[in-house]
Amino acid sequence: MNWWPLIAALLFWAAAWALNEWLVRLSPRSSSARRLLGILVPAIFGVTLLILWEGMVRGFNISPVLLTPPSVIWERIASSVPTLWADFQQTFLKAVLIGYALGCGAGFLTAIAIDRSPFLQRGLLPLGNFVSALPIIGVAPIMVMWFGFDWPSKAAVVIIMTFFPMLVNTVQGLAASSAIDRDLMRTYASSYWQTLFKLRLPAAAPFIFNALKINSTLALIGAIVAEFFGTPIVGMGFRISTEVGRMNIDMVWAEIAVAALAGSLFYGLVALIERAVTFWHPSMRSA
Amino acid sequence: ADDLTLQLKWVTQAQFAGYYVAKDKGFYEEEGLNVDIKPGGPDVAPVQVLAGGGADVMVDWLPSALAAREKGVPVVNIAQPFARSGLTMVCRKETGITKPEDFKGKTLGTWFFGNEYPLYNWLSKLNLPRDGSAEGVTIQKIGFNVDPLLQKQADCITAMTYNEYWQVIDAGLSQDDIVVFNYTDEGVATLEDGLYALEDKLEDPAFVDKMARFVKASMKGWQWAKENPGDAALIVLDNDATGAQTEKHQKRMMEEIAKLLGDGPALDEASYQQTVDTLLQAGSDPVITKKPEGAFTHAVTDKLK
Amino acid sequence: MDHVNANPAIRQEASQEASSKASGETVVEARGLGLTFETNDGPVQALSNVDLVIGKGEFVSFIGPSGCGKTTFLRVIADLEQPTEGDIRVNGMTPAEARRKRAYGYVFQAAGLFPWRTIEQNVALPLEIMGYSRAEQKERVFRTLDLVNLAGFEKKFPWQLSGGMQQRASIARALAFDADLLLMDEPFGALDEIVRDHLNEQLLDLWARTGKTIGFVTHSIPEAVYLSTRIIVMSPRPGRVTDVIESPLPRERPLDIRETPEFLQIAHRVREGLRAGHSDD
Amino acid sequence: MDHVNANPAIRQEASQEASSKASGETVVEARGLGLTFETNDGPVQALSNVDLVIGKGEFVSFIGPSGCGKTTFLRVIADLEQPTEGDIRVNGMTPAEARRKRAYGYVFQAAGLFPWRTIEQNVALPLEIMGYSRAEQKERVFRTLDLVNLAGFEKKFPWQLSGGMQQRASIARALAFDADLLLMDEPFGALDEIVRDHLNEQLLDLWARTGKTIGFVTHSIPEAVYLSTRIIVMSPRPGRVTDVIESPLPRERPLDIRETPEFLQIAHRVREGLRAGHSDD
Amino acid sequence: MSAVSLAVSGSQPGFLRRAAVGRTLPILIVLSAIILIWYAFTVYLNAPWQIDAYQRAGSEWTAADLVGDTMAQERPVLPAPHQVMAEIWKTTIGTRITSKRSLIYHAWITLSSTLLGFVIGTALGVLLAIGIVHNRAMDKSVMPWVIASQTIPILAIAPMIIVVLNAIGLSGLLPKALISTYLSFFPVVVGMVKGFRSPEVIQLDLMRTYNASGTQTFWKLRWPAALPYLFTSMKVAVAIALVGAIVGELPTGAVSGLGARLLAGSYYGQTVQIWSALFMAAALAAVLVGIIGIGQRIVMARMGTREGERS
Ligand SMILES: Nc1ncnc2c1ncn2[C@@H]1O[C@H](COP(=O)(O)OP(=O)(O)OP(=O)(O)O)[C@@H](O)[C@H]1O
Ligand SMILES: Nc1ncnc2c1ncn2[C@@H]1O[C@H](COP(=O)(O)OP(=O)(O)OP(=O)(O)O)[C@@H](O)[C@H]1O
Ligand SMILES: Cc1ncc(C[n+]2csc(CCO)c2C)c(N)n1
Ligand SMILES: [Mg+2]
Ligand SMILES: [Mg+2]
Repeated sequence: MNWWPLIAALLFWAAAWALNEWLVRLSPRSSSARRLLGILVPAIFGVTLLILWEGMVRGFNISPVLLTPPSVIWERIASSVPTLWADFQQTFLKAVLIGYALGCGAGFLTAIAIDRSPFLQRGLLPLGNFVSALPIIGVAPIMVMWFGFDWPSKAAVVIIMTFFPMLVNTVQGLAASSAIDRDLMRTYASSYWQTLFKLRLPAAAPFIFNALKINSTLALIGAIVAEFFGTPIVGMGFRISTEVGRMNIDMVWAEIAVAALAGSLFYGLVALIERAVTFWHPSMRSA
Repeated sequence: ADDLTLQLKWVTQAQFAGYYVAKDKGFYEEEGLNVDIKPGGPDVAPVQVLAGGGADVMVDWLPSALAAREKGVPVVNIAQPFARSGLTMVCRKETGITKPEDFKGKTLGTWFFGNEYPLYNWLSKLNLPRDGSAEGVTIQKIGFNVDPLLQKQADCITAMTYNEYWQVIDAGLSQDDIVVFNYTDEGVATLEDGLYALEDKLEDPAFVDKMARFVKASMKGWQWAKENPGDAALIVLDNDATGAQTEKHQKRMMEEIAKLLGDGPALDEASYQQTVDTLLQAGSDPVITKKPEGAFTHAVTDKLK
Repeated sequence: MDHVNANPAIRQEASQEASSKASGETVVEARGLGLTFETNDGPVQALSNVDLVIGKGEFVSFIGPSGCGKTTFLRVIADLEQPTEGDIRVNGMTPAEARRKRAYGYVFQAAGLFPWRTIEQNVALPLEIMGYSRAEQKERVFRTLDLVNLAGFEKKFPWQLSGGMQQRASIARALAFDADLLLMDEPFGALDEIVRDHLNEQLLDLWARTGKTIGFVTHSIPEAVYLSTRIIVMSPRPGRVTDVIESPLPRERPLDIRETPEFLQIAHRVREGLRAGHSDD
Repeated sequence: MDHVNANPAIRQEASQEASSKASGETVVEARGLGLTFETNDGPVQALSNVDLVIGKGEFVSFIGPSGCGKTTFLRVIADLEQPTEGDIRVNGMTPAEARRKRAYGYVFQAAGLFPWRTIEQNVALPLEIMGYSRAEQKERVFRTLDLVNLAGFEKKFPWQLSGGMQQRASIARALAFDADLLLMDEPFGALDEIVRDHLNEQLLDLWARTGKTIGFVTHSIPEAVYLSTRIIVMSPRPGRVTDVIESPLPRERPLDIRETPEFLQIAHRVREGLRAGHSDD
Repeated sequence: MSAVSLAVSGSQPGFLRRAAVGRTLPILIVLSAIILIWYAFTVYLNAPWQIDAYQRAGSEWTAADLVGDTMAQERPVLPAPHQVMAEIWKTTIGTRITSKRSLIYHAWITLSSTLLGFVIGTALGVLLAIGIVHNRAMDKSVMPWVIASQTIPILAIAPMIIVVLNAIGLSGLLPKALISTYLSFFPVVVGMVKGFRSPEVIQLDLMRTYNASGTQTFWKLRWPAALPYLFTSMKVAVAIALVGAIVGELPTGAVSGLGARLLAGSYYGQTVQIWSALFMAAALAAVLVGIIGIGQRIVMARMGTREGERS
């Protein structure tokens, strides 16, 4: 085996990391320079990864059906924009967004219902754990059977996948307000809903946003994988599974790249909203 | 003994009975081989396993093998135990379909992973666009079961004569409730289960010899399975780790498979040509774009003569 | 002067009589009240056999060593803690009913501001809950923040305020709505003498103007004497009432009343009571 | 008496001289110190142009209206806040270096106990961090908890304690290890007069015995006068030092020194300084 | 001190029994409601096929026939609860657990890679969170790519991962477990980054005044403060790890395990088998989540968390 590519890769990695270490230590006065650094550092990290990837694939002569170098993937993306866009619409704009909204909503409302009623708390929460791991590959075919081939069955899978993280985090979050704050609301004879909206939900927000963040990527995986089990002939999961069969691994990675980009932007958006809503939380103040 | 790993195209079932029988009955051992059989599935691409060094030889369908070849993985057909195709299109009679022309305006469910190309080829022969319009057909990618037909989510679905067809029957539809179109009859058949190895490995005479012994023992296994379908089914069941198969189904499958087997392991060049032609005409987005070169060799089967 | 009962032996009876004299209605009435906390470490008796009547319009201060049960007693009145013995009524109802009727405002020992609300939003919190109109909320928030000298800090978040400012914000929050009974747990603990004097005056003024009943925990003997119509001295573990001192001071109390001999005499008596409690320990 | 500088015009210069006289070494030295917070609502200037020298073994109290920057100043000394102007040295080093040398103990205005630790574990926290032996930890925890009258509460969790008890636990935590510089932010705010007197005595005793340097924020004028060798009066927004008062009281201070005319005179002067600060407002 | 004695400390005898009853009754009621709805859906969803079948056979039928027959189909759209239960009974109690037809055998296969993957995933998640909280370069550069990694559809690249791992000599349990790891470390990273940053400013300041080292601050402050987040994250992570283990069984040839059962059931149209495997998976998840919940309660009790502030 030829060790040189590996050694070169390690050296390159170390150099890039050192550059980043140096960059994050800079604390420029102007806020625009700070913002630039905030983009530059992850970008350098990412570019490093890509260069390493390219180098390893070429250096070790890895078969193109196993791994495609980023440059080839990029060419493929550039030449297949209409296909990628159509797939994105089908999978992300329909299945993911709708499923995410409904799944998170259902998890949240169930948590409130459980919180509201001690009866449900004892009766439903243990059963809620039950749906926590309905495996996607078992559920997806059933959903196709029930809801047909188009996006609603994928949205249903997403709902099931996102439900539990939201439920657990909201239940935990609702217990996060401090005793003295709850006492204060008691002295106002605040109603259940007033206490919920004015105290307990704000205090639960950090937990709820955790779920929203985790779900943002989970929803995407769920929708794509669900498409492996029956679809009309469009969609990111459809494309991935068929192109694997055609040995067009570059197209597979092109779809994955789109998924990664969409997922990261989605996550980033949730994180931005989190920053705005839970600005008061120590984790936001110190960071 | 020489170690050898065989990667199957699909999960353990009577479709691969010959190999399991050869292993179980000691035919491989007689040839000085120690064979490890790896089951596949929809999420196993045998070509990748072969390219990654996870197997020495694989069972694959010719379209998929040719696609891989064009994409730069030089797989070569070394033997072709299956001479005929078992692929069919099964429709419900109540949809009014009696002949392929009636597909117009209907929904066809097909597997992908390369299985869509013969269908595309067929449809372009029929002059039916695949755009979902009333003048054409709607294509759906279905999972590997017959539910879409039973649930009336599709008017026709692809099915193997040895497996899905019988599932439809078992579900309660009688032969009279369905119409079956055989790909072979429609002239769009492609070669199915063949054995493939990597080109560069075949340059080594020792490897060719090993393959020859392997093919020989496998054919012996197939012969035995053909003669003893019931026992072959049991051997398959023994090797099924999921514990999900039933004897009835596997025995019937073995009987159907027997009908697809050829006389010998050698590839029939006419069938090969037919497959290549079908694929090259598949339509706008063909799986292979040019005539493949050196995609098969008789080197292994010649040694058996 | 003649009202000061110099003999500490004559206690509860006298004071109750006095209070019921003060006005017809009683606001708080505790009989044989006791409270024991169960902890990982065995039970802690925080209150024991407390008998007390507070009449309408009284200003009652609670004073006693740290950990003697002052906070616990206020919390029992406010239905934040359930007594394990005895009986208590607030406005003739159970504390729970009184709480549901929003009978009181409470200032906690720790500020307890919500970090996601600005100061003005924190003060507006009870107003929102009790359904005051927007305009009314605005007006009241403005007025009470001004009262506690926090004008100009409306838009700040709690963590951007000093300790004393946070405490003042929490006082403003309790004063923003009209409760007939005010329960205040060391509200002025973190304030300097001058602000404290100012707020003392404001509080007395408010009390005189509105006829509120006030229950007030403090550690400052002069403050207790200056503000109260009655001073309850408590002793620790288990918290008991060891002395009840009626104040003979007039309702009108300029700040310099604190240098009068009457004042000093009462202060002295409170100090004696406290010291006695401590030596119990 | 003669040390008391009755003329408030003669300030910084005189005091600095005095302090450097008091002992050779300076512990804290601030020059032109300023600190501005950036908030959502515009900048808040918390400290402005503070010059101050604290010599070794001094007991310096800070007094001033709520929100004037006392806490901020202590935090700057402790390297918990970075000044935006001027310069500060602690033991001749930057505050960061001094902190790294564990030069001081700090008592925060809010108790800040860890809710998942019992009282004794909370007090042991700094000892664990500084690597004291098990036995030593036990012994010190026992001793300091006893000092603040919390013996018997070792195994309780913070929320099972009254406000004053929590504050005492946090004092115990700062006294448990040996720092030469003690920074205390209103440590006795939530305590009753008697416990407070007791702790004042204890603190003076500790100070006399160990020669520690103490920076002490308080709102109580008598407390400041009773404890300090020097009293720094601050005025609000931006926090400035408006008066520095040297105490002529002897090091030995029985509690009844508080009734002597010297004492009352200093107290008066502090009160005047405070009032002046308030009128600035 | 043992777990149980802590959980019920200070209780009289009979407390346990009462608590059990207090929980059992609501669960039973909710459960019956679900089963009832399920039966209703069984009839509703299976009826079209059944009516079709009657028509093909040309037989007369009544509503009672329909209800009865919809609950006894061989390939139902939705099997009736008792069908699923009977299948589960048959494949658990009624079969030797070493047999390939035993659901317990398959559940064990899946459970072992779930647990391995979950343990590695949680450890990796916590370690990454520690790195992110303590190292600005990691915070800035790693997090976005960790997120991006999670948007890669696992089923798409799992075959490649398996092949690559196989090529470097890793096979058996570990490759499957690594897919669980891949899915489960993410909730832990997200939760623990938040948790490690949740201490109050004053608490961090206190540690600064002691000049506590990073490690000390971590163990004495950040870690305990993050525990509520840890448990919540672990509940989510273990559930996802199970999903990952099942997904991971596919590219390894779907040889055995609940995923293989699901897939085989689907290939051969054995709906009841699918549902019983689904149930087994769900039950496993419920048990795992429940165990973590118990752990949470014990640890929180030991940390003196106030009654009612406990989840
Ligand atoms: N939730 C609780 N659990 C257990 N013990 C408690 C609890 N709350 C208070 N205690 C105990 O009850 C006693 C009285 O506490 P309380 O808070 O009423 O004192 P306090 O008079 O307000 O003191 P301080 O002036 O210090 O605030 C104390 O010994 C305390 O330890
Ligand atoms: N983190 C912060 N962000 C913005 N402003 C702050 C912050 N901390 C303090 N301030 C402001 O700085 C000023 C000084 O605050 P500081 O806490 O030093 O006052 P203090 O003298 O300790 O008052 P108190 O006696 O009430 O505790 C106040 O006006 C306060 O609003
Ligand atoms: C990757 C891949 N998966 C499935 C098939 C289609 N196929 C081949 S054999 C078989 C079993 C039939 O019972 C099926 C469905 C394929 N061609 N390629
Ligand atoms: Mg109290
Ligand atoms: Mg302060």
